[in-house]
Amino acid sequence: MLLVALGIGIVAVIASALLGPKKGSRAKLMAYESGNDPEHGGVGTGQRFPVHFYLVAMLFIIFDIETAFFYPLAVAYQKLIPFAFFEAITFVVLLLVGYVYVLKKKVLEWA
Amino acid sequence: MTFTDWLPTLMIFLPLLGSLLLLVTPKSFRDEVAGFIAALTLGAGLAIWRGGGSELFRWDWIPPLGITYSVQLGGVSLALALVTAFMSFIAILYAARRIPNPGPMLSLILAMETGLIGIFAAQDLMLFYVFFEDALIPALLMLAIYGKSGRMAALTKFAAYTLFGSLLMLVSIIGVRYIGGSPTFAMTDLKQNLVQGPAQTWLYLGFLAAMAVKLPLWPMHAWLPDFHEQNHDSGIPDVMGTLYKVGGYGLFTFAIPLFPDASLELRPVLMGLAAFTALYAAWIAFGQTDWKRLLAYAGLSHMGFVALGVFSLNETAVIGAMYLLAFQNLYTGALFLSVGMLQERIGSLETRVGGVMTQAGALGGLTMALWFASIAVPGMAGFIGEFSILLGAYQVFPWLAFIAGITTIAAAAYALTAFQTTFWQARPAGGLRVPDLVHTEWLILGLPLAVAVLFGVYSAPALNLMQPAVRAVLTALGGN
Amino acid sequence: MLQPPEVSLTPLLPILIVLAGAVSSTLLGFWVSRRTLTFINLAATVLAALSLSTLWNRGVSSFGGSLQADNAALLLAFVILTGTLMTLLVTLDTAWRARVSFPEFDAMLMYAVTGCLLIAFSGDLIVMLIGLEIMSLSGYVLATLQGSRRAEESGLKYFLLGAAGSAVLIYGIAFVYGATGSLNYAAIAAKASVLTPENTGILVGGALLMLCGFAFKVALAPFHQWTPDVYGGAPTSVSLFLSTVVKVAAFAGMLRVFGGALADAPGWHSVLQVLIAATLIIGNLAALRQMNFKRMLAYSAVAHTGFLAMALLGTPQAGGAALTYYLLVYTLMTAAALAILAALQRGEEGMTISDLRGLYYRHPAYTVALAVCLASLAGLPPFAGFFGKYLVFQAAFQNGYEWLSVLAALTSVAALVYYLRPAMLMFMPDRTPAREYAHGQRTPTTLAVTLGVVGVTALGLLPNIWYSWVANPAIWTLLVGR
Amino acid sequence: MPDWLATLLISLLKAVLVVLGLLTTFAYMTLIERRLLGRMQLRPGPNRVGPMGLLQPAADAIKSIFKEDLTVTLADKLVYTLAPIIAIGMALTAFGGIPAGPARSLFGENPWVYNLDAGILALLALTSMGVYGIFLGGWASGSKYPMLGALRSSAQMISYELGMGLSILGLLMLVGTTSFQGIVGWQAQNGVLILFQALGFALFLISSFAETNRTPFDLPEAEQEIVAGYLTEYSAIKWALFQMAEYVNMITASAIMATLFFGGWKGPQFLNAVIPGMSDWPIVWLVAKIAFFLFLFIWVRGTLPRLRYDQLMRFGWKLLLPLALANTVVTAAFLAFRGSGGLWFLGVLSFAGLLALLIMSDRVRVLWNQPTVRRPESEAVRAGGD
Amino acid sequence: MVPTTYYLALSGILFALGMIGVLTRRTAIMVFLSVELMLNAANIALVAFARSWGDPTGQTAVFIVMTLAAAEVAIGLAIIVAIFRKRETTNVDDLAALKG
Repeated sequence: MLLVALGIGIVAVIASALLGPKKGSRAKLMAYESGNDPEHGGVGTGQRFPVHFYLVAMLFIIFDIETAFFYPLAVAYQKLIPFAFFEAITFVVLLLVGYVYVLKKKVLEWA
Repeated sequence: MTFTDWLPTLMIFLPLLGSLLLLVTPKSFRDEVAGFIAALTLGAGLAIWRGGGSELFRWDWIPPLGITYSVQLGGVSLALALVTAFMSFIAILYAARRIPNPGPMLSLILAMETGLIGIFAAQDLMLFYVFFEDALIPALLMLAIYGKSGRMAALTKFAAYTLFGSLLMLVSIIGVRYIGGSPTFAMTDLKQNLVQGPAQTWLYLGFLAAMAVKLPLWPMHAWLPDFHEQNHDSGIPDVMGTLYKVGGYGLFTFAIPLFPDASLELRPVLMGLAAFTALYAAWIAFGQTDWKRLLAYAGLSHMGFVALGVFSLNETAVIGAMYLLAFQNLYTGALFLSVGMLQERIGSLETRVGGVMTQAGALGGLTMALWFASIAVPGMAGFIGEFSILLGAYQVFPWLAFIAGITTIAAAAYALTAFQTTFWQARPAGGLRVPDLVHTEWLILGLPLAVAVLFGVYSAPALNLMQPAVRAVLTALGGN
Repeated sequence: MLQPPEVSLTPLLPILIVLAGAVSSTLLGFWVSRRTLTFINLAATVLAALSLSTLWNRGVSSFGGSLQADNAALLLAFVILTGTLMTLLVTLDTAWRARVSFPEFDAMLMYAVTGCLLIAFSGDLIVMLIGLEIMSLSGYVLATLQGSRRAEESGLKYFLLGAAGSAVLIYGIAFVYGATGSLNYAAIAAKASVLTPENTGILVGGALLMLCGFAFKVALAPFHQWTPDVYGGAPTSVSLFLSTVVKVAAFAGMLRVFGGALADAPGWHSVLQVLIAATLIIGNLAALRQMNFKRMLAYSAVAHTGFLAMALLGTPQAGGAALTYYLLVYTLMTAAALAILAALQRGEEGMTISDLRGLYYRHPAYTVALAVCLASLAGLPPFAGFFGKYLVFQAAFQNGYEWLSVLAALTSVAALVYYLRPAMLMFMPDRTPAREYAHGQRTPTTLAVTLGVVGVTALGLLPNIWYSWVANPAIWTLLVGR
Repeated sequence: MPDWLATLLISLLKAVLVVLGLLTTFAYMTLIERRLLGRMQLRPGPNRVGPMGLLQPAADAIKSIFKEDLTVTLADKLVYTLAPIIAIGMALTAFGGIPAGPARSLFGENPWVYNLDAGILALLALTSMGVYGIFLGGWASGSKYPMLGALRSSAQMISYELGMGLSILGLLMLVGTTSFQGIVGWQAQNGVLILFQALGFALFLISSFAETNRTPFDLPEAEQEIVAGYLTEYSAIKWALFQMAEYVNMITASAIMATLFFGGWKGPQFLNAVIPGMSDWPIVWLVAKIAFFLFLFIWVRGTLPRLRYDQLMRFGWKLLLPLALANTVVTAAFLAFRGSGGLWFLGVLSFAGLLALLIMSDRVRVLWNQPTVRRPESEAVRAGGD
Repeated sequence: MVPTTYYLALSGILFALGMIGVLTRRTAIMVFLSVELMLNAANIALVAFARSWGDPTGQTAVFIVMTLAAAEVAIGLAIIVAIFRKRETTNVDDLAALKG
């Protein structure tokens, strides 16, 4: 499936590359900046991101892993009652501690 | 348990208590308190002597580790402890007069006295090690607080040499117990579980490392002259430093009983080293122009003799060595103090000042008498020691005894030369007034001299004290 | 079939108390001052230490043996909590000056302690790993928290090398698991001696990898390079924490793994002795060359690692007791020394050794205390450091590592020299102006220092106060599961 | 022909068929969407190419292939080309795991391309891989607006992925399996899960919209602010591939929702009374359900305005995440304490929760609508530092 | 069934690559990525062993290790970003405030 799916993309790109016209001009190949010349000749791929995005990324990593922990528990949940319930509660409470901390730190504010 | 059993413990820890007490004593009473404590300690020692030495006192200090608090003062150890207490008292007397704001110094002297008496009293290897290291700290501090500008290097050298030896000794101590399989570190137990075979030699070498540094024995002696040179001019720390030369005692009490085979095996080498040390030190001393260094090398030379005696494993020689060890402390210490007085008066430790005798006759006279004691003039305690050593050593290795014998001549040469240039020779320049001895200074030089003379003439009490102990130790060798 | 593990929270009690402190610091930090938090955490630490006594001699375990509140764990936990207590006391005074006075600092500290306790209480490799990582991760943050150039740099170094160490350790765990099919200490110990040759090979590989990983964590040469930079660059109170509590915990892990699970596994002993020899030589000689007191203490921590690790070469009975004894002493003396440094330094880069000159005449009490700590670190009797050294010498000696004992003794000479030099310098009279922070002497620090100095002296004179607790060989035999 | 080769070939054939089906759906989806939107906005929409504009998709396809494919000078060429391929590849792959009927129902073959025990997990993993395509595309363009778009979209997608992942936890607890077949089977027995997990479904629905970058969450390509987001520098087929990926993702999301909450490929059970086995017909039911959800997507696009970016993030983190957790806890508590009672109470609880939220919506809105503080820039930087 | 040895070989190669990366790379990020590579090598080994023993413990361990890796990523990136923002370099050799 993966092969076929990727294949479609590759074939399409190659086809277009073969079939499409190639008439680049400087203006056409310039990075988009509402028709102006890009500042400092363009930013390229070495740009820096606002730090907030790092925060979100890190939070995501952490929370996502926590979620990953929850899946096996959820699947086995009914077989492990009531142990699993207290586990779940403990887990959620700890998660909430982190969540509240993040909330109070105003990391989840976008202004 | 009677009071006498507690006396050694009292004698050990009384100075330490005094040392701590001094920290809270008002300034105006400090000298008196220190002197009183030192006198009390000496009194305790005399009381033990009067009772003919103490029994072994044993208490399980750290049972799981097999470390006991075993102390005994009797025989050699008692003699040395008495000398230590006596000289500490003298040092305190002089410190109280000589040093401005003597609080820390008095405190350190007392603290060190505890360590030293502890070393002599300990009948447990671990305990011995503990006191051995303990005595080091006050010595270092005295050097640090009162030393001269080059003290950092001297201090490092001193500490490095001492600790190099003592840590090897620690490993040996552990080895003695575990290879031998003794339940504790107490001597009584260790003697019943001797290590046999080549391991004994190795352990002996480890033990020897510490003692050779402390004796000191060539080539482990390099710290000694620097240590004495950089110490306070008054010579008080040097007195304590002299007392700290416990290597001979350690070898005698612990090494011979615990490593009898190794002692015999290594006897020729070690005696050679000892004789060489004696001669070499005397030779170096001859070229010294600084009194402290001169005395340091003189002391080193004496220690060579002591080592020669101990290593020879001959009864006469060992007794001589212990005798010398005990009494050289008296006159070497007193000599250090006398050069301290000299320095106070003329502001220099140079041997080439000249002409002091004309103004300060008493100082010169007492110093000369002490020098005579030092170079083993008959009638002084040193003579008995050196003579016994030579006599005993001659029975073992005549040639070595002969080499060592040369030393006594060399000693006379360096001592008299130095004395002559300082006290007699015409003053080169300047009209510095040199006051003679005042009040306690008479006592400070006179008392040690008196004791040295007393035991030079009437040696029976000291010999009676030491002889049985030495015999007991030498039985470990199995009759050779 | 799925079987819920038996859950008993009793063995967890100390951990839970500390964790409660950590969580409260996390959340309450928005409403109350850091000082209050520190007091709460102090209370939590003391409570946790008290709760240890309720577990003594009960040998309870939880989660199918994954958490063991055996006596070994309790003793190690006590050491950890002692270090924590001293750290907290010191931070009461110095955190503000070190610019780490955030609630997060306390929270991270307590999380790290939670991790440390988990290591001490661990009954299998996974719990140990979790504890180790909680501890390390919090440690990275603590080292960086100050936000200064030096702190960030030290944090990054700590992090990169620590992460590499963790990775190696985890790879080792994988191999140990591969060889024995279990992660539980007792099960590993039981299987370690009855393996096929092939599996034994895997086990040796795993043990060596774990050894390298732990060597990173406790700073055994040649994996020690981060230590001076991190201890030197982090705020002093953090260095205090890292060099005492964190190191104790890492050693607790080593004791659990190498003294317990892998005690019978072949191979690692010989590598460990080489590492120890290298550590002793490198740590001591490098410390000798240091001009900065803090860096010197950092290198001394490396050197002490060598001594501490020697205990692991002993039989578990002798080694465990020696290690635990030494760890407490090490904690007390290092913490007290660093506490004084933290109080008296002007900036976080610490003091140069020459700055110490004449300190006695300006801060006599602290100077005497520092001298006692240094003497103890140097291993001079009658301070407890001596008995620590003695015990590890003995443990190594008894198990046939005579040469290592001799080497340790020789390198100790260097150690004594570099410890005594500053100690003596402090007593040298001096007329130049003071080069230390004049108002450093404050009650909480004094308390911590007193605790350290009194502890070191008391344990030196009467080692039995602590040694009688740890001396029982049954405690350490249990580690091996026999 | 050996067995494994046959299996492989059949799988391959199925894969090709599914892909072709999806692409066709995508093509006509665009047409339908434009027509429907046109209808909603009272305009005709594309109606020139072919009858009722039916050939419009073909025309679009031909155009995008034959257009000039620009690669801006500052771009990282390799990544720039790879990004759309990744995007479409992951999108297409994800769909293959969804079962369209009972085993062996399709000419004796299974109506799915691959089947994993951890079906949902695999699917979630694959769909979240899509974010790589978008982010790499934006980053590799080496230009300002694509970068911003890429950042926004990845922040958005990862934020909502949390809500998505957590919102199905309650469902998993009820069902006790992660395989799609198991979930479908459970629903056939106990009733569709929307009844018991209304709140979970609502959260999942919203997350799905965000995950597929659809209105009202189509921030990454918000032309008013950042031109066309990550697509700014793309043209011709690569642009088309991204569009394709978006629509395929929509289809996949619809299929997942249908499978998880609406009984999957099974029709309503009572229909079996009319024609026996009717509810087991492969493909039919699933396609019908997918079509419904696709319509929903278009409908919402025609109805709701776009969120502001900060609102979007706050909504995800402050509302979705805690609610999903709450949903999980409620379900967990219910399962732990229900005794022998039926599941209906959980359904009531869930609906009640959803209703309560709707009623309180004005109050809840402040959580995400307005920023609570304005952060000075310096503080923002410091927050990143520690 | 693929023999366990193959998995181990793969994990060994990954681990070695990671190790080489840690030792030779000079950028913090690259060192860090190498560490992650090592962690994944450990994961592969754990899973392989778990399979060969037929025991799920190894797999749960992988779970934990993944979490640890994630936590490490979060903290590590935070530190690296903090340093990078302040001085525009993450080259390990450029960090020289603590030499001596």
